[in-house]
Amino acid sequence: MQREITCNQAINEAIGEEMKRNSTVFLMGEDLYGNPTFGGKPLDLSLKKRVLNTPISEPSFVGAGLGAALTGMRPIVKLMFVDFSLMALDQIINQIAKITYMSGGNAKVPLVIWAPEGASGRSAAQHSQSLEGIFVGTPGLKVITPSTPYDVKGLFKTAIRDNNPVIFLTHKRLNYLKGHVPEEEYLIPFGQGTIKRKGDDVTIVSWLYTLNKSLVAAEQLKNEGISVEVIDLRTLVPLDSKLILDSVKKTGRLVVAEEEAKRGSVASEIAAFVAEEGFQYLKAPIKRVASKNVPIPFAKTMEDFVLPQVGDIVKAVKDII
Amino acid sequence: MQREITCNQAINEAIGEEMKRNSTVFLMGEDLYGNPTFGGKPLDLSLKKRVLNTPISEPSFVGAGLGAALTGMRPIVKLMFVDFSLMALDQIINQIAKITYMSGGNAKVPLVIWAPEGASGRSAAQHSQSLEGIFVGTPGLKVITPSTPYDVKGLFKTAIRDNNPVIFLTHKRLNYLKGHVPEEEYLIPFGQGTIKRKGDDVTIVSWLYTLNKSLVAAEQLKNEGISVEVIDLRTLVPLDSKLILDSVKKTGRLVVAEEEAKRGSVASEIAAFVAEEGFQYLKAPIKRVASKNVPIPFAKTMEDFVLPQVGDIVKAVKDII
Amino acid sequence: MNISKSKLINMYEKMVQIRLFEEEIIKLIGLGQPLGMAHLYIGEEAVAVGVCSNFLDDDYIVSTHRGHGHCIAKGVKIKYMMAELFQKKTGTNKGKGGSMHIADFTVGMLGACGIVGGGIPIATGSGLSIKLRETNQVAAAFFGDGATNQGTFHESLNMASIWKLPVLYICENNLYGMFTPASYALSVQDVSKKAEAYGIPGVTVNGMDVIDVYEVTNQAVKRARNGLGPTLIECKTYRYYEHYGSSTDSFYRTKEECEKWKQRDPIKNFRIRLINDGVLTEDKLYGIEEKVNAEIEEAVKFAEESPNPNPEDALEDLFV
Amino acid sequence: MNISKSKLINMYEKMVQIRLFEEEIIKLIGLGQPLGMAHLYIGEEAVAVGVCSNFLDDDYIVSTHRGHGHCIAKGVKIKYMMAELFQKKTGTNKGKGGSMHIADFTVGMLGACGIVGGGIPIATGSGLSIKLRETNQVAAAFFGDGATNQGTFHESLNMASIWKLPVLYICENNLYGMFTPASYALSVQDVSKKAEAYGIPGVTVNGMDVIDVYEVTNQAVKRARNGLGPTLIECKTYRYYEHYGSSTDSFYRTKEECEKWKQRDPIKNFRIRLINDGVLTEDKLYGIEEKVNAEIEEAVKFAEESPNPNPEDALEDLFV
Ligand SMILES: Cc1ncc(C[n+]2csc(CCOP(=O)(O)OP(=O)(O)O)c2C)c(N)n1
Ligand SMILES: Cc1ncc(C[n+]2csc(CCOP(=O)(O)OP(=O)(O)O)c2C)c(N)n1
Ligand SMILES: [Mg+2]
Ligand SMILES: [Mg+2]
Repeated sequence: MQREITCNQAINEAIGEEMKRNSTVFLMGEDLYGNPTFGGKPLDLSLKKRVLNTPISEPSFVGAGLGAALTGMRPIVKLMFVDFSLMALDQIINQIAKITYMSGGNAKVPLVIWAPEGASGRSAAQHSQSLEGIFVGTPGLKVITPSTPYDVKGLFKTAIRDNNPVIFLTHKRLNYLKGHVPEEEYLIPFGQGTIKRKGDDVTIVSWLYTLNKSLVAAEQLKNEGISVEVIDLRTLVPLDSKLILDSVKKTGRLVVAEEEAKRGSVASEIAAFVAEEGFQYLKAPIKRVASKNVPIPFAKTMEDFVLPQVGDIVKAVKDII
Repeated sequence: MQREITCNQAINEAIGEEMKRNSTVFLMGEDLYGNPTFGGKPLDLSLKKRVLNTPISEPSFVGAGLGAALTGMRPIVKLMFVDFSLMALDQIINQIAKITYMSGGNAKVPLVIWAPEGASGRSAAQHSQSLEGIFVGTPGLKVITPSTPYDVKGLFKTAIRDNNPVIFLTHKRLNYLKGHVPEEEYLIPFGQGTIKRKGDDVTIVSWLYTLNKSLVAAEQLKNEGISVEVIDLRTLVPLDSKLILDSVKKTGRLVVAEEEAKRGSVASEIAAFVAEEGFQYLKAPIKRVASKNVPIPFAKTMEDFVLPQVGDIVKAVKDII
Repeated sequence: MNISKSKLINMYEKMVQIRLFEEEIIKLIGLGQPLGMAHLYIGEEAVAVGVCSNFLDDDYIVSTHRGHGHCIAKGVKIKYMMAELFQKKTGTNKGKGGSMHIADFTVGMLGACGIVGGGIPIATGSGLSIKLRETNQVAAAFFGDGATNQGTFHESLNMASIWKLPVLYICENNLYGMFTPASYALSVQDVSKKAEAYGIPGVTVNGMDVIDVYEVTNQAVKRARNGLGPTLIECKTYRYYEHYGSSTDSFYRTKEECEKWKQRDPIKNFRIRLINDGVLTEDKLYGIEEKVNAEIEEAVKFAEESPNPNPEDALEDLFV
Repeated sequence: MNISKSKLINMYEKMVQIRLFEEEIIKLIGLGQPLGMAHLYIGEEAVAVGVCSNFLDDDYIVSTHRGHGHCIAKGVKIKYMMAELFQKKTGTNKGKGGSMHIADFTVGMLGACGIVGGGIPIATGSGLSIKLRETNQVAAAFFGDGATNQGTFHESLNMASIWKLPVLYICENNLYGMFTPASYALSVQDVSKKAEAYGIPGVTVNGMDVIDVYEVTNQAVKRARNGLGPTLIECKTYRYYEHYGSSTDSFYRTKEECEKWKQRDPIKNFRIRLINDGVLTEDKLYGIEEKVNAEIEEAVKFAEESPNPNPEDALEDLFV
């Protein structure tokens, strides 16, 4: 039988393996030993010295990650939630993303910033955000957004070995999602999306938790005779633009589905990209399915309404068929 | 003869007038008395008590602006450059933008954050950014981007009187631009773009300094027989979406021109919006003219190459004609 | 103690309100009622009440993720808080905020805050507002030991000091920030020591003793109202429950430590003191407890019977 | 002073390099050469040189917007710096950085930094790296008086303290942050006093005296290399020119104040001392100055003759 583990476990494995492989890899962040997202503690206690609890000082421990990366280490900086990255954006955008470029390529920044994002049910406006747009809009950052344990592990290992800053976004709702992860080592290159489901009538481009909703929507639509191709981007920077264009060339129709607030989202970026580079293929408007343009509200009725749902994806597809 | 003043003077007038009109209006920020962008000192020295120099503590003086706004004041918080807003984004995005919503509409936040942005010639990567995308992508903020002294003054006064957080972006290159500003009081409502130049073949949507380049491009294109309509959005949130759609309906072609790095820019948002809502009008791909996807480099040769130039706008228009 | 009898009674009642409100939450969680992320304040009641008993309605406070105690102490109505936790339209925040964002501007409660360190500048700004408006109000920022390592703590205390703002900085040092001991994360033992770095008074007080907290705060409020500027007050205290939720299992704290602190329970000991000092009889105290119990019961009923927000209500209240 | 003669000579030479490099910049600005935003270090040379003379090539420093002095003191080659200011392909940063971003990782200079307070965490992280790699290196963060009001100062000193990082925090207190007096913006008179808030040593030193700076730093470096953790060193100093550019007109400083500080000129006085102490003759010193002059001349020539970057070079170096 195939081995199945959760996304959390996949990350633990990736970090543990890379730490053993390379003594310059280390992990820092808040409350790592008790944080369910990290899974409790490093798998191998001999690595404990390189799993470092930080004070609650996001700007400085993120910046410290940069200092360590510049001087021979390969830090993984864990933010408890992506919402708290906003405290550290000067370091991320002004320093981390720019120093390699500003130094004419002399600085090497092998740094991973790992931040869980997304709404996970009544955590309200300051603990539910999806913020990939900010990172995608910042030249100098790679932005990774996996949806399965397999991808999480393979991409995390690639991230750790990359010599550039990587923003690794996971989705809280996927933490305990199980999936096949082989025992053997593997890496997944950045910039390669995958077709999760083949189809002819419409292309849905998605990532993270909304990908799952997209797949459910595609199944529902199949029952109504609509054939949907679903693409999991897996990495937003670099972007597998060819995969998107090829699919749209075939289907002529595009829906981008994700969890950020719609305005200024990566969904907008991808729509704009296709409206610029793939216009000739388009038979219908490009639809974006995303969160409504408000903060995430607390009450479930309202939270559900604000977040993109399967029904919204189904409707978007039907609107352009 | 019509009175002409600079954008800097227009802001000074707007602030001075509103401070006199309402004793709860005050200005805080770094080095205000010597800062050329503020123009040296308040016009009326009786207002000095309400022009407050802050320590270099962006997160906290921006957050203090919120505290003051919640308790009966109408603060204008000046950031020396928008680049430094990144230090204060937790306050701006997690607190300021969300508290009205999170409190069920009970919090009133009459707060203006004024930040000059853009490249002004060899200021390099940390002093040249255009970051409207971050603010436009944050529900709960109004985002204002005027291009003329007239608009600067009228919109700034409206911003001060608004009971919601307003991000007021000016462009450093426009500080000393002169234009007509009447002596009489006037206000300009948010959400109304203007057609700067009428045309039939292509619509250029633009704002801030790139608007000027767009107008020059339109003039050049006229000489080649291409009739360009140029829209100055003036405010990005709220967005005058009707003005954009009406124009695209007429011309069938759209170029969005602005200074952010292209990926994840507001240009992308507007392109995505039109690809969704105005697809039926489009005769050609939507073009985005923006900065290239790198930080702003120091040397002039490279800086010029990275920034959107008149020639780039001309070329984009011709590409879709 | 030269605190009026009515004030003492009021303080006791507030503490009991906080305790019973949260015990009700624990009960409700046990019953499977989804209340969101509730960070319980039980054990720390003396701090909120000792501080806020010095305030008038138009004084301001800014709270934290652990905000119920501050809300109740500042006068937010329990039934609207309960309705908020129940995600109802009648909640303090119309169901949009939840536990971490309860606010009530009518009683100067400017908001709980889910971002550690995020509220400190806001309180500082309300102090600046007081100074600019030249009123006699004061403001207080509540924050934990963990939050003192956030840059906003430093920046805000500096600003409050140079501008002599009428702000009280109340550190609730409950020895841990989530699972991290203050003794690990903090470079000094007493947070109050950091006051010197800003040229302002700093005091450490027994956060399990409401009278101690009250009196130290009282001095600081006087200073503030007299234009002498901010004070940093560190209250050593303890949370009985886990970082959030209703569990008491801690992998990072010993049972003995918890038990030791519970011996110092702020309510139990204040109760004994009130009886011993002849302020109130056991009967009267019991009467207060009964009254609060009824209040809580009523609040739950109100919350249960209140209407849910409509999904589309989510689109309202972004701007006013 | 028990500093070797060769070290003293080296220190003098470095200070002269900084001074003449920047005087050349002033000349070039006067001639209309566009060099970008140059924040001049003239007047503060004793700090960079006094500190960095304690370092080896593999020790680290992180600098500020006012970085030329730190770069030169840490061993960055003048001709590549000049080429950078000339926006040339041969510059330290290939023309992509300019004055505020000069970096040279081969000599442990991790970068100037245009964001006030932005470099402090980076230096702290390089200290963490040293600790994790278990080497004998040290790191230093330079920052101004203004930067100490940024939250990163507070957070970083706390982290360095609890982890006992080998980091020196060097505050260049030149009495002003841009146009704002430190006496207005800072809640204490001496920045070094803030060290107590982090349980680490703090020293104020005469930043116009390179030997004083050297010796205090020397102690701190020893502490750091011995695993005893960070030190905060405040150097009182003065910039002779305006916040940036080559003007000397200040609306916020008096001519008298400037003159008073120039009396204490770090180079002039060190020169006299070297002669008086018999370390070097006037002739030899003059020889050093001549040598540096020639070096600067050569650097300008190199910069002038270097090729401009191609526009498309702008697309390179985003990732490595
Ligand atoms: C900026 C930020 N970082 C991390 C968190 C996650 N978090 C919530 S509470 C907490 C611990 C706070 O400790 P302390 O300030 O001592 O308050 P306490 O919970 O002990 O009352 C942490 C790390 C957060 N909410 N915000
Ligand atoms: C975060 C940030 N805020 C504001 C500025 C603008 N600025 C540049 S230098 C400076 C003053 C810095 O003062 P100080 O730290 O004392 O250094 P000095 O210039 O005196 O050497 C200011 C306000 C900036 N670069 N970064
Ligand atoms: Mg705590
Ligand atoms: Mg200074």
